[in-house]
Amino acid sequence: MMGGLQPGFGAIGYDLAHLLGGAVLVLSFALLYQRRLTAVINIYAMQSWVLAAAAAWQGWVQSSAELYVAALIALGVKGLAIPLALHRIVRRLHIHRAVETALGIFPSMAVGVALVALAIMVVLPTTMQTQVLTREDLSLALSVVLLGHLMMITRRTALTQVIGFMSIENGLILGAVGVQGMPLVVELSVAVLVMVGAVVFGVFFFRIRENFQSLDDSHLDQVGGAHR
Amino acid sequence: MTSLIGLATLLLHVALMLALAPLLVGFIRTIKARVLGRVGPPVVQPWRDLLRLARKQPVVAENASWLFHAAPAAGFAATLAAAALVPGFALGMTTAPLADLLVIAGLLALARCLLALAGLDIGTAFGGIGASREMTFAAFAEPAMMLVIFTLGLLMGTTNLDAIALVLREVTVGLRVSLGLALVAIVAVAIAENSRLPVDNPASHLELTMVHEAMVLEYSGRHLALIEATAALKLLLWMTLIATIFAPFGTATPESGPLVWLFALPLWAVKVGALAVVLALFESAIAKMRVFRVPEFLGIAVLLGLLAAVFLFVSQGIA
Amino acid sequence: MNELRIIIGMLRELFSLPGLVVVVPLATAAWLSFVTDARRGAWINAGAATLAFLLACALPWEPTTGTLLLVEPLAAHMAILTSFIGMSTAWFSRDYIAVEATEGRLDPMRLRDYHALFQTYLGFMLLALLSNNVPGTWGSIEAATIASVLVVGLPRTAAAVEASWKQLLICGVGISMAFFGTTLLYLAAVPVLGSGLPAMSWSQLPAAAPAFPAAMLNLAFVFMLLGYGTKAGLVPLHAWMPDAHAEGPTPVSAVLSGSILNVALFVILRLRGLLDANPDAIAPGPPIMALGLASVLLASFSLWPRRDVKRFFAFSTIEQSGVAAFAFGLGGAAATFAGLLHLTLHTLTKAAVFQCVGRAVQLKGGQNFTDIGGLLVRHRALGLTLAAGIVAVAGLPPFGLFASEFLVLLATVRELPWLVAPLALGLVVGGWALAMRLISLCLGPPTPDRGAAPGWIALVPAWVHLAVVLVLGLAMPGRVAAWFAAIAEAAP
Amino acid sequence: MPRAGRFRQRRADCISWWCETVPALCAVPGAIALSPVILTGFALVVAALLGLGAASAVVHHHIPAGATRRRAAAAAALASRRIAALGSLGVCGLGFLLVLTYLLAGAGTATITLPLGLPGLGVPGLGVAGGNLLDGTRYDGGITLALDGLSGFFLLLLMAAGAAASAAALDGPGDTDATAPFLPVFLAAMALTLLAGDAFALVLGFELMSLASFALILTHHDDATVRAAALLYIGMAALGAACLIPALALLADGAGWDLRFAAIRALPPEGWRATLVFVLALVGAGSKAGLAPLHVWLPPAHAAAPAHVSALMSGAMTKVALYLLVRVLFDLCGPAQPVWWGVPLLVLGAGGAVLGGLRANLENDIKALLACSTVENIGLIVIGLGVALAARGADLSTLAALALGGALLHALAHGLFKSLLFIAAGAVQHGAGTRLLVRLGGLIHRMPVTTVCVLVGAASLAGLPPSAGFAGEWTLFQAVLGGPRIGNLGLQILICVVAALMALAAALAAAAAVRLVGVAFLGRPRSPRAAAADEAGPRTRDALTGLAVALAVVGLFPGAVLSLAEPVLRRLVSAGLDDRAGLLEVAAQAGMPGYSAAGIALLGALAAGLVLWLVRTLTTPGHRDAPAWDGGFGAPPPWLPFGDPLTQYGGASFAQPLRRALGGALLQADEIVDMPAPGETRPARITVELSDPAAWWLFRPVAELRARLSAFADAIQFLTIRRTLSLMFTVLVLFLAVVALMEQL
Repeated sequence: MMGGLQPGFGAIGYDLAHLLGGAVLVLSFALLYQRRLTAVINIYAMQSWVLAAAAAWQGWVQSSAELYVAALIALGVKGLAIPLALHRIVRRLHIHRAVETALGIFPSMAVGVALVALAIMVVLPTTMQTQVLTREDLSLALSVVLLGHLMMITRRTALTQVIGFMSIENGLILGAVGVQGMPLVVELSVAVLVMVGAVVFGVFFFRIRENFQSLDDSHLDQVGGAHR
Repeated sequence: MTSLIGLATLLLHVALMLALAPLLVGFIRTIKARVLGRVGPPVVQPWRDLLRLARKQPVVAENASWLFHAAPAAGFAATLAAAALVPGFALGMTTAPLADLLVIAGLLALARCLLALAGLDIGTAFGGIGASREMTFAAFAEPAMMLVIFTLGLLMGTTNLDAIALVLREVTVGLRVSLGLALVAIVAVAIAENSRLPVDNPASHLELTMVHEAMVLEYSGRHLALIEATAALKLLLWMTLIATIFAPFGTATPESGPLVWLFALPLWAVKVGALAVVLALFESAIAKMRVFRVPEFLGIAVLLGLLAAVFLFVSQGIA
Repeated sequence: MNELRIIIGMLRELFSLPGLVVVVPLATAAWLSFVTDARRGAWINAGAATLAFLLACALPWEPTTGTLLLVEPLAAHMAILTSFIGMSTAWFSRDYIAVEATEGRLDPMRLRDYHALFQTYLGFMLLALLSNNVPGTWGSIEAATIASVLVVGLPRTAAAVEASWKQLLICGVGISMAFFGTTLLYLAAVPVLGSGLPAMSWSQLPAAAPAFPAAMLNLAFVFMLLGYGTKAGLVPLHAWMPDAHAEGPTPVSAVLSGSILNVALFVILRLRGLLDANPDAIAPGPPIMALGLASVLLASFSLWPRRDVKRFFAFSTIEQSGVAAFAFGLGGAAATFAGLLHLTLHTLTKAAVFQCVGRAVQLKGGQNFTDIGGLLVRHRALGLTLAAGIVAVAGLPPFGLFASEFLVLLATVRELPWLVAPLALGLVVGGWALAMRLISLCLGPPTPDRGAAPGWIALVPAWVHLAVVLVLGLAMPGRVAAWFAAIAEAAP
Repeated sequence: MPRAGRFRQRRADCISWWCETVPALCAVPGAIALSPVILTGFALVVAALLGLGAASAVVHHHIPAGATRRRAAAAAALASRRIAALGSLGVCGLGFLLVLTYLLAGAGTATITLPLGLPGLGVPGLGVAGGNLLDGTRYDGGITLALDGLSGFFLLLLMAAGAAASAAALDGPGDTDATAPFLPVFLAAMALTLLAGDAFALVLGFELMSLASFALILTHHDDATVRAAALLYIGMAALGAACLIPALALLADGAGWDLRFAAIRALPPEGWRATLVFVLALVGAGSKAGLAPLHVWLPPAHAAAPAHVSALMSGAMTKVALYLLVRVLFDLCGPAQPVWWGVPLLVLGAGGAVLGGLRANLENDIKALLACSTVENIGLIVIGLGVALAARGADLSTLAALALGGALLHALAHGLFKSLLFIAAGAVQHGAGTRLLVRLGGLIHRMPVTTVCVLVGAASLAGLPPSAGFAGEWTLFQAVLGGPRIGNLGLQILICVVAALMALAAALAAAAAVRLVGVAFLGRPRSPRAAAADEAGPRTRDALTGLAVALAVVGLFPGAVLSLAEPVLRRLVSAGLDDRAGLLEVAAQAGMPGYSAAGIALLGALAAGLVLWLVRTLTTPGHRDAPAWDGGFGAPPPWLPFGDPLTQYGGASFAQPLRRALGGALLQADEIVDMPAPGETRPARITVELSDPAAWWLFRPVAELRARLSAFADAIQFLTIRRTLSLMFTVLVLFLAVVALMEQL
């Protein structure tokens, strides 16, 4: 249900949702921009908080209990637990603190901008019929997803890739909570979290440093196709 | 009536072919001797040789198989059958319906293969050399022969020699480029088939230069006699063939009756004799060519045959 | 509160027949995670799988449309197929794993994990097939993926860990795409079906599809196609598949190449139905065909340089999955029938092949082609079964894949004749490579044995599979043919 | 399906059968009741053969455990071979009588539908529209078997060759036990292909044939060359299927997705569709028939297989492929096809004929030699088919009938004499322990019966009158001779060249035949094993004699064989040969004198009689044995029991002139002479290298391309995770961009 707010510019519901969504996007850019691992983790945590805020706000707007739960989960797990775990991993495994980039910072920013443009271009015509709210949120969410993906492929170290993956997942949740009365939001966010958890667990369990075999180009070049 | 005449013609023809073949060889030798300024043997010498050889008991290698014993007679029989198909002085023999040019070529090929096998049977080097070269030359002679047959077949609408001869005799096809080229081609083929100069030297007794002779080196006595007779018969056969196709005038037909034979027989003798003289002069004029030049020689014959057929297409759109 | 009512309704559904098909494996999984005795675990595993299969066989007579579960012919067929593979693999793995344990490659704890994860995987696969709502399907596929990742990593070799990590990341990304697609699909459905569960239920989407906002539907399609295409191992999203097949325990390769691929293609097929129904949406066929054709060509050429048996057959799986996807992309009842038949028969055949390969690997103590050769000479039964399996995969008569490939080519000529050229090229190159490996595996001088020779019992599942493939391909009973035809005609 | 459904199904079948048969039968009185019975009989024959295969396999693998396990296994293997060979011998004999009665009774047509076959044609869009799958009122893809003159003619050959091959398999060496069960399956598959009445049955039989022969080739799989040959073979088979299925699909597409030939015949293809079908069928069937340049698999495969199998492959299987060609090009594509269809067949046929004939002269392994001559003969037959196609396109149906008849006659003759020669090759390998010409010789003394039969076969191979081979080649050449009447100067010149090449090929074949017989069977043995060779086993001798007799019959009465083909010619080219092919004579045009084998034989006999009489009267009988004179070399020393082997002409030396004349140009043959310096004691060596132009120009590049593409595929897919993800990401962005574009537009 619409929670008695009329969509469109000037509506407080719209503005704030838009603002929060925009904040998430900006934080994704920040993730792309950062060069230090710890900072990357912190920014990811920040992004999760903003996401939680967005979810809570949507919960208030749509006055649905589920979204509050989703917000709590986002805050608790992704805003606190996982970042702490990651910091721990960094300390435990003595992971090199600097981020190795495959694509330079500025070029990746430029590509990111292009991706956002693409996202808007794709989403705009699709949402003529649906609520403005959804339209904006959707394009933001898609941008966040694409940026996360970009981060995964432009950063060499496993941990940054994991964080990129998790920011993708943040984008997904952002899109999900933005949708009017989408059922099973909680279940879905939990499911996604399981995935994320599995990945983080994987990093921790498999002792994946930046020089884990399968993540190191030089290694795989010898273990080329001919040997498979 | 005509069937009786046909039979009579056939018998006379076969008898004459058998009788005259050695004489033809002797005649050619005499001419060649005269051209070279020698007196040379008498014309009947080949007959004498044949009979002498026939009386001798053959000496056969121990490891000879039955094929070695049978080959000369079988080859002679095949050649004789072919000879019985080629009309000489008169058309319309009993065998006329069978006288297909392809069949004649086939029978000659049969005789050749038999001799080649016999040449390989003892397992000597020279027999092998002769057989291998004989078959190689044949491989190049066949296409030329086939193209000549092709041309004649296209021109006459059949490959039956008797019919072709009849048409050529009755209808004046006029002087055709095709026929001229075909004549040259078939002469080349005939030279190769009869292992005459420049492809092979029948008089040579230096093994390395022999082709046909090398093949039969192991033969003696009556076997050798049969082989010599076969060679002679084959030569006469080819000359008759050429004469029948390219100089068809004056041959008797079943209708014309036996009296015409009085003209036809000498005429045939004259034609063959003329060809023999030409051959003799030609042979005494040139030398034997290297074995590996022969394919080129025959290849030219093939091309001429091809040209003959093509000219035919150009001159008359076959439809 | 209606939420509660829905939950209760779902619970009630779980204990109807279709629900049990799902519940039995999952419950068994829970039970198995406490069973430490390997032998008992194996027996329980096999028994539960059999029970699931028997229950699944009753599905065609139980068409249901609930809030949680949806049983329509296609889903029922897929469920039967998956549970059958599950059953025969469970029986196969009973003594396969025993050998592994005696060889000391797996300790009891791992064995417990193995059995529990096997049932978890099976259960979620079945749930994905039978679930009536899109997120449900998505969630169960994700769960199944995680389960399979853990199983693949079970042999703690570096290669296995690497493979499972690769699978985790790539499938994770794929899953996230699928999630986004699911959200978009919901968004597309909301205007028509209103917000709430109906907008997410497979049973209601097709009817409403024509009215969906086309653009949103397209976007949803793109994301879901790529997301589930990753699971189906379609090129270029296939990177995880060869490694997972090669490094995981063999029964897992058998199940992986069987089920997860089918489920993914099953979802893609449903999506195609939605887009076909919508007049202004993009044509779904071309993208699916493009991915399928790319898979066929790339995989068939990749077969040649392979040195690892299991990786080799993983690529052949990719090729066959490409053929099926291509057929589904073609559209039309005929092509759908062909694709469905191909999918079914290939699943059965490939499972049989992997079972034989697993045996051969245990026997020869290595999974390189250089280790395995001349099987026919000393182990005739194993060699013959493997040879027959490879012949079947290569699409030679008398086995069923010949008929299905014949039908696919026929349908291609009918729809888009010029596409026959690349497809046939791929099939020839692939078949040739298979023949090459058939010769090198089964014939020639035998390589030394380093392990125990399998008894003929171990081959019975493979024989059953091949027999079924033979019958379905050449002498399909009228009823079954009608059932297939009905599915194809009703298929979205 | 319900009982009522089954009843309706059966009724529908009966009606369709009636509509198929009766009109055709009324045309041919005497066959009214016969053809369906015969067809059913042949369905049973196929079933019986398959059953035999299964039975022999069961026997083979049912080995009683026990102390003497090894002996028990050997016994089981032997028993399985006995079952397979004896059974197929009986079944083939029966089938031969069956098909002979059928052909003599006028070859009516019949059709039956089996309950098993391709699933799913009931789906709308495939199969005939209308009706319902559940009650069988719809054609649901059950295999259709059809019998007509064409199938009958080729079945005659298949059954004869099959019987001979199974007889030879009976007392073949024990090392063929392993694959014995596949022999009847192979026969059954070929019979199924010939009997196929719809596209699926055709391809099914064809591929089953490939598979069974693949297994049979792999009998001696411990030999690497055998494995390589089998791999090449199966690859070509896959290629053939990949071409045939689309071709037949195109045909069915034109006929409203009814795969049955009856329906396709009713709506033959036109335009580009027909052209495509033509090309695909040519590649598909040609790859199996050994039509140049797709013949490369043939020599190694035939050399690798056991002798009786190569006999079947060369004698029958290549003919089955030709049957396929005739069926598609002449029957299914309908009469209204352009003249130029003949041209590719003429060119490829002539090329193959010469190439095969030449290689037959250069090969050293007698089975490879025979295989090459198969390539040559296939080329000749295809030339005949080409003339027939072109003539039919130009509405010269009498010429087309002559050409097609010649092709069929030569196909039959070649099937018979090639089976004979391959079986004899097997006997030689078994008896003399080798197939290499350089180790054989003098077998005529040790294997008299085999040698006589080989002489009969070799006469046909060399095309000498009055053999069967000559009859076929004579008819083919007469057809080519009539070719220029089709018109168009270009075509006329082409046909002229083709005639010359045919002659060259025939002469090369003659040389090859002389080389085979002369080197392997005559002369002195080149190895002790050859000197002590054993005569072929009794069953093999029976097979050889039977084939020799059959060859003699075909050679003496080619007209009779052609009259068996009469119904085919009337159906396919709407003209017969009955005005030209009598019992005793075959003529090119009605009323003209032609070729009378019997007459020639009689004439030859008379001549022989005359010669013998002359010899009796004029010469002294008897002869004296002595060491070979050998140009004066004298008797070989006692420590060289067979004489000095090196002074004897062998296979390589016999081929030398031809190799020098043609080999360099056609086969890149070059001789590497290693001449020791004066004073060195080592012998001089000459080695010859050949490479088939098809392998050079076609197969090697294709293989290289395949390898390069595989390398490329590996390069683009074995990436680090990061790059893999980038790939996925690129695809996603690409798809999104496309969608965005499509929505902007």
